[in-house]
Amino acid sequence: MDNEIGETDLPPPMSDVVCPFCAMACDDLTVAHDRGGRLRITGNGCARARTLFALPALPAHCFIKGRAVPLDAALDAAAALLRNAAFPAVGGLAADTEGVSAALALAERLGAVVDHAASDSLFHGLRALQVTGAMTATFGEVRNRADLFVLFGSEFDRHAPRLFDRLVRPPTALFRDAGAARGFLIGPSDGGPGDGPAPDGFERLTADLIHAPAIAAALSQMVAGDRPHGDRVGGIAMEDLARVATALRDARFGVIGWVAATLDPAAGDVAVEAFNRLVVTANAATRCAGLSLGGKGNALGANYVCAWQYGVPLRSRLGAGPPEHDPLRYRLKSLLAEDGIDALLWLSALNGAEVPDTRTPMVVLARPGQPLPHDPEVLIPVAIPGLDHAGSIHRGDGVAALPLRRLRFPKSSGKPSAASLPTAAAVLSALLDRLPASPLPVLIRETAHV
Amino acid sequence: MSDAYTLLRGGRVCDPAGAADGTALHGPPRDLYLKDGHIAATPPEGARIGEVVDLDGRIVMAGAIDIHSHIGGGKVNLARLLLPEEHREHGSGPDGLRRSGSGLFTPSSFVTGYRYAEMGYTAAFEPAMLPSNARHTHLELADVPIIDKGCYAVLGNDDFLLERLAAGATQSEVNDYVAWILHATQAVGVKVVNPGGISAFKFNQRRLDLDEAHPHYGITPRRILTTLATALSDLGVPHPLHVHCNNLGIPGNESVTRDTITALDGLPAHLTHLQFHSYGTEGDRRFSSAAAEIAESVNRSPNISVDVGQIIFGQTITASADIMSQFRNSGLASPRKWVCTDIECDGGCGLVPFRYRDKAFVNALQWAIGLELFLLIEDPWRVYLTTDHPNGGPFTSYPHLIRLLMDRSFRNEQLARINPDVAAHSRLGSIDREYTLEEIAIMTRAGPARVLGLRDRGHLRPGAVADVVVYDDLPDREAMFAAPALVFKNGRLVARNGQLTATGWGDTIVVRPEFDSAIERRLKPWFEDHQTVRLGNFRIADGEILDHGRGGLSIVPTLTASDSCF
Amino acid sequence: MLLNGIHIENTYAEAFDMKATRLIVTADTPAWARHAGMAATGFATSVIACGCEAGIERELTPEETPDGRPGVSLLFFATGRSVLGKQVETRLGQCILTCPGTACFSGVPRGSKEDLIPMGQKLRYFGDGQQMSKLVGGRRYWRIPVMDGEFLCEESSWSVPAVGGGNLLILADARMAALEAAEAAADAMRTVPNVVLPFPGGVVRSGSKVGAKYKGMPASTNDAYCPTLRGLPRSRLPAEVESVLEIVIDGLTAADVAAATTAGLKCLIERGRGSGVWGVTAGNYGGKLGRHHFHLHELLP
Amino acid sequence: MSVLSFRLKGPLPGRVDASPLLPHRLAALTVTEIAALPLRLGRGHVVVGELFDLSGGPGDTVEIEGDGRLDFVGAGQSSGTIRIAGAVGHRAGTGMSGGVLVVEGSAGLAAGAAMRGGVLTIGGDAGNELGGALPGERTGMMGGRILVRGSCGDRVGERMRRGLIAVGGDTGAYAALHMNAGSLLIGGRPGAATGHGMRNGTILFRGEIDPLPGFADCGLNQLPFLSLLDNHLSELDGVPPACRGLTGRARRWLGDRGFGGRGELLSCL
Repeated sequence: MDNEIGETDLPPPMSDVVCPFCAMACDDLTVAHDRGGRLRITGNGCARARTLFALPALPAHCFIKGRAVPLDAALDAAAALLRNAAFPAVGGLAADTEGVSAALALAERLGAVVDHAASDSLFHGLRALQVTGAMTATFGEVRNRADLFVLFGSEFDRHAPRLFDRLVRPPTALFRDAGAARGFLIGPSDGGPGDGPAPDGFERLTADLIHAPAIAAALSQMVAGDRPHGDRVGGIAMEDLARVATALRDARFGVIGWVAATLDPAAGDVAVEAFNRLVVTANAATRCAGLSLGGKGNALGANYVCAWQYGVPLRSRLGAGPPEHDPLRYRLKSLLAEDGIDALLWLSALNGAEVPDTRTPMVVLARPGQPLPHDPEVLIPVAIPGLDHAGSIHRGDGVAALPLRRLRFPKSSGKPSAASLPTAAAVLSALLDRLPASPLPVLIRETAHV
Repeated sequence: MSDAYTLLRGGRVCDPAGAADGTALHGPPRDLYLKDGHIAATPPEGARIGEVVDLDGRIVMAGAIDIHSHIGGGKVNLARLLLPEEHREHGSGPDGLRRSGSGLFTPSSFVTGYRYAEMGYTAAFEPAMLPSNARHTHLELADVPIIDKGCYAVLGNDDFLLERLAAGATQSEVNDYVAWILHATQAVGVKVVNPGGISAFKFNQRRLDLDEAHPHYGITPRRILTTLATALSDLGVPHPLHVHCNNLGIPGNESVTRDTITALDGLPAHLTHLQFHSYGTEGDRRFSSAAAEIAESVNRSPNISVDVGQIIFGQTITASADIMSQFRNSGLASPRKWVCTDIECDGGCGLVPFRYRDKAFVNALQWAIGLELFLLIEDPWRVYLTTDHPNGGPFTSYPHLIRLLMDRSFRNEQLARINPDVAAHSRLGSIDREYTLEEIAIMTRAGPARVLGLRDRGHLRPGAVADVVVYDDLPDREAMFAAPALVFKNGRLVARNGQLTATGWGDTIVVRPEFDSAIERRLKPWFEDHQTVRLGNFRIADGEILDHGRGGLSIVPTLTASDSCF
Repeated sequence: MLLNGIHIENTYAEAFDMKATRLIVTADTPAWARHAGMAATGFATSVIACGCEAGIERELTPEETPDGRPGVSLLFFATGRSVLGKQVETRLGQCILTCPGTACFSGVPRGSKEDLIPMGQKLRYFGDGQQMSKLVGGRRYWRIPVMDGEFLCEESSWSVPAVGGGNLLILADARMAALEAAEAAADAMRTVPNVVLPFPGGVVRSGSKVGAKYKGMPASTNDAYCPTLRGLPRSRLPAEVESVLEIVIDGLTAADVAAATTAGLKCLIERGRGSGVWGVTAGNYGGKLGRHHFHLHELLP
Repeated sequence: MSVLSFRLKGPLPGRVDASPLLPHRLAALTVTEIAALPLRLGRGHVVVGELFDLSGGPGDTVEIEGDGRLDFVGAGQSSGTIRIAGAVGHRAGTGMSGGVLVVEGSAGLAAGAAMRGGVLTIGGDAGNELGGALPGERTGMMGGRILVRGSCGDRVGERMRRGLIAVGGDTGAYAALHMNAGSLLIGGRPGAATGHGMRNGTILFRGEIDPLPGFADCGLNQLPFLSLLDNHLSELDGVPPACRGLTGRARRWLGDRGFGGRGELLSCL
């Protein structure tokens, strides 16, 4: 326990604080201000949360090409840059619901492509959903019900911190003995921190996750009572896999989980589709559910906002005619790599949206302390949702949206600090106001093919 | 605020809830005054009249109210993501007034608001908000422009309630919990979906009848149903329990539907998408219409109101919390993809895309059953126009549906086009009834408003919110209702001839019954020990809705003992 | 008319509209293709009781078949599309599917849905779910696992209009003379494409007339041409004729039947009176039953 | 027969949507009208005449000078011939239902996706998702023919339902991913995880392969069907020679049984 906490002249600790820094969205944090005005997690955080909550609320300025300027000047410059773009994009999108919403409205005004910094992982699940659907369960259901976990991935502590504390082995569970869950970890054993010995009741099956689709398919085959050909798949002996299949059949409520970010970047969707198939196969006789783990920068929430406002997911062009979704042509990383973008607005109010190292002219809206590969054309610091302003984010299981509170306030001295920065939504709205309102003429394509 | 009145001059006002005799349509045209977003009494001499709109005998009604339409929330959004093909085919760009959007049966939020408004609808109610998904639902609905909206919280499969019932909780404890949920989730009513069945499915049970014991808790759906209905009645929540009966879509389910009505034993309740619950097992195909029996049962039960959930031929998606049914139906998915999610010890979400085919006997008979229910239930105050959007079809098909109800020859033409066996197995062709304009006004406005407890909506008496729709009296009722001449929301013109002219934000309608806050002492540890969201974060603050600047909160007054239910 | 000493009666063969289809059966060797073809077209002499009339049209070289193997081409004739389909289905299933190494294809151009004759479409169920279909060049084929490999069978064939019941009656001095003449004529007629002679060896002795004195008999012996009855008033035979044999011709078109008739007449005339043939005539029913009339005098070589 | 030629005035300023340049559509217009046709470019559009010099007259053949940033060439084509000198960008021939589309150079992503008919010939290499499905669709190619002289990227023939794809060179990973039916011929080496998730259909290639666990080894077989197919291929133009000469003998693998499938990998002799 930090000695500085708890002294009488400090504000009382805040409980049930929601952490906005990953898709676990833990909402049981206790946070206090230390003597320096920094936030300190005093209960229930993970290592990442402790670091990010404790970052100082640095004073932050707007910059044009490295030169400090007032906000208005930065907004004018940003608007000029974006207004003249023929191939604009709005990316990053690591923000709360309101921030994302404002970014999408701006993109619509610009006719821009929209994509999230972490959407490669997001699209593993999304593309699989689009073609086969899914059978899943949320954190609360898993916590109380799951008696077997088959988890694909590595570095669970990094991608899904507190997974074991909160979901796998919670102190209490409604429909099984607390802590009784068992399972298998399928993935590389030489990954990194957190890939040490398997937790109690868990067995590690060392595998190359590039073969996750084949492993899951072989499991489906076994659960359905058939025998796959060969002795091994993806590095796992078939007889070991057969034990997983038996466990899935015997479980009352099995969970197939995966860390999307650790799947084959080129075929993560293929893996998720295979996981879905495995889940559906198991449900013929017992209960089983899929669970996607990981995600950052409110990627899932950003995608949800785009879906409800425009009917399409990210990797779409908005505003230039009807919303046009194309996961291939509108993958922002690819577009940047081929110089297909001439003006980029990058939104990084939360963690998880590293600013791309690109020559493309860029307006960056970033939380203070966001590392920059080089000075962008325009840099506007924005407040951090959940620390400096209220809002909401979506949890990785897709159902719960959680409220973010404001924890930091400007000092009475009036000295500028992160706590007095504008929200991303406010900056984006100010930008929107600087752009002409008349939409581009709509060109309807004769053949709607994609 | 302005001190000027808007005068709508010389319309034939069809206001069944407002006029003393309910038949003003047949009287001489009269004037309507709007002021400050409300209907005003005839102003005193010399009052300033701003705008004057000559209605030339056009028909005037209150804004229409959709009592049951899945327009937002987690499952609707997932449905959008599941069907990129729908959104590829139906998209619209921004035009300076409208935001862009896409979708036909799962339209995006802005498009939803625009289309409702253009059809003369000024309020719609999202009927399946899982409490755990409430914040998401309100975030989404905050992006539905123009119309007012409200949500029914789904209860009856939540483990807290089931556990408390199994432990012998008193009715008053349940009442407090229900009231707390209404407050915490900013809801206007409570819906029960396949009582107990969704939870049973999580225990690997694939069917649960009304009097069958839940595999874990041992309580019956009947108990859950009556306890919740009693709670809402005790709490004075105007909208009675919104019931999605057991065994949706299963041939022979009419008996459980009638048993449900009997089980309610006079307690007020609203049975939703009744069409899906009115199936018999007669005939070679073991699938028949039980609309007559169900309608008879409804006619005899003044405590019961219903909406129909008419099906409309074509592609749509079925979205329901009833994962037990949806998992069973997943083999019918067309295109062949579906979603089934177990949610937060709270409920579920099942999505199964579906194409209703007019040549398929079962689908065609479903169509006929829906229409039979509309036509055989006698009291238009107790039967409301819905397609259970999008489950039976998109809400944009309401004008077509209205024409089917108002125009017998049109109806019989359609009947002649569908699977020919249906005409033989259905009494639809022999039903002469044609809905009158007054009856349409009742079932789309006055009735829903009354059963929701919306005292200032659904009628045109002074003091009502100035949601006013003006129609040309066209012989083609579909054309008439598809593109009203004028639509006013809160006294502001928002659409003309079916085209949007202005946009804005409607209210979120909620109910706030009194309760003993001691219930939170029981709930707090439940949330901490068994949920993954803390109580304080679960509860939605007013500010979360109001701070967006997108419409206000409108609180429906609870009923006191002297208020009658109907 | 007397040609090369042979009486050619001034009469006509009366033939009927039928429906026909052609199947190509291939196998690993010509012999096995023939086995399949013989069996599939066996017991198919007359629609009166066989359901269809069929025969091997000719043998095919590997270059002529879809899968590059030796084969036979078979023609099937029936009174209508549906009975034809039924016959093809059972014969395909019992005689071709069963025969080692065979594959079966349609031998007619793709037709309309109303003319469809199911082949693999019905037979595939023999595969019990292990069958597989392939679409090649716009046509669908079924591959059905069988014990020697795979039975490849086109999904369907199509019926085409056809003409059945063309005929020649050979009137000869003696039984052997009639038989030898009929063999020679049949061989000549088989070289004509698009026709088959459905009776055993192409020759039939039990020519028939319509009706009988017994109830329930639709046809009975053609007593006018039975030599043992030639003293009776109804007989059409001159005293010197001791044996009559008939060749029945089914063809895809009237022109095909006519060409076969001509080929038969040519053979018989060339062989001359010295071959023991007295004359040639044809069977008809007074022109009331079939719309195709093959006048012998018009079809002379 | 008149030919209308589009010659590039210079490098394209960005990705251009060339889908309006379909023969049947242009045949109804004058050259002046064609020069004024808008093409989507980024958030706006550009007229044809700004990008191309036009020569010849509208008819059933269109010739276009290619560019790797020219997307949607021949998308929705239903008739006539489009010939591209050079490369094309993404989604060439998407949703094509008839006619002939000849790309002399290479093609970008998702060429021939959701094709229903017609012939797409690619002289060079093709990118990922050749002959695949539209985003989110359960069914990919529904008919027609795709012939590629060079190699192709990952996921060729994803969710294919009908038709023929012949690739002269190698295929990338996940060839015929979740294939429903149809035929994929690989003249070179099949990539990793070929046939994953396949429900039905045929993948033909030469040489040995180590298939996924979901494929059951059904050994060597003599298949008359292969001769039939080879005969058919001999009648077509543009089939890569490496895809020809099937002897009828092949090792057969059935799967992907991990997905309840019963498609086949045929390792041909």
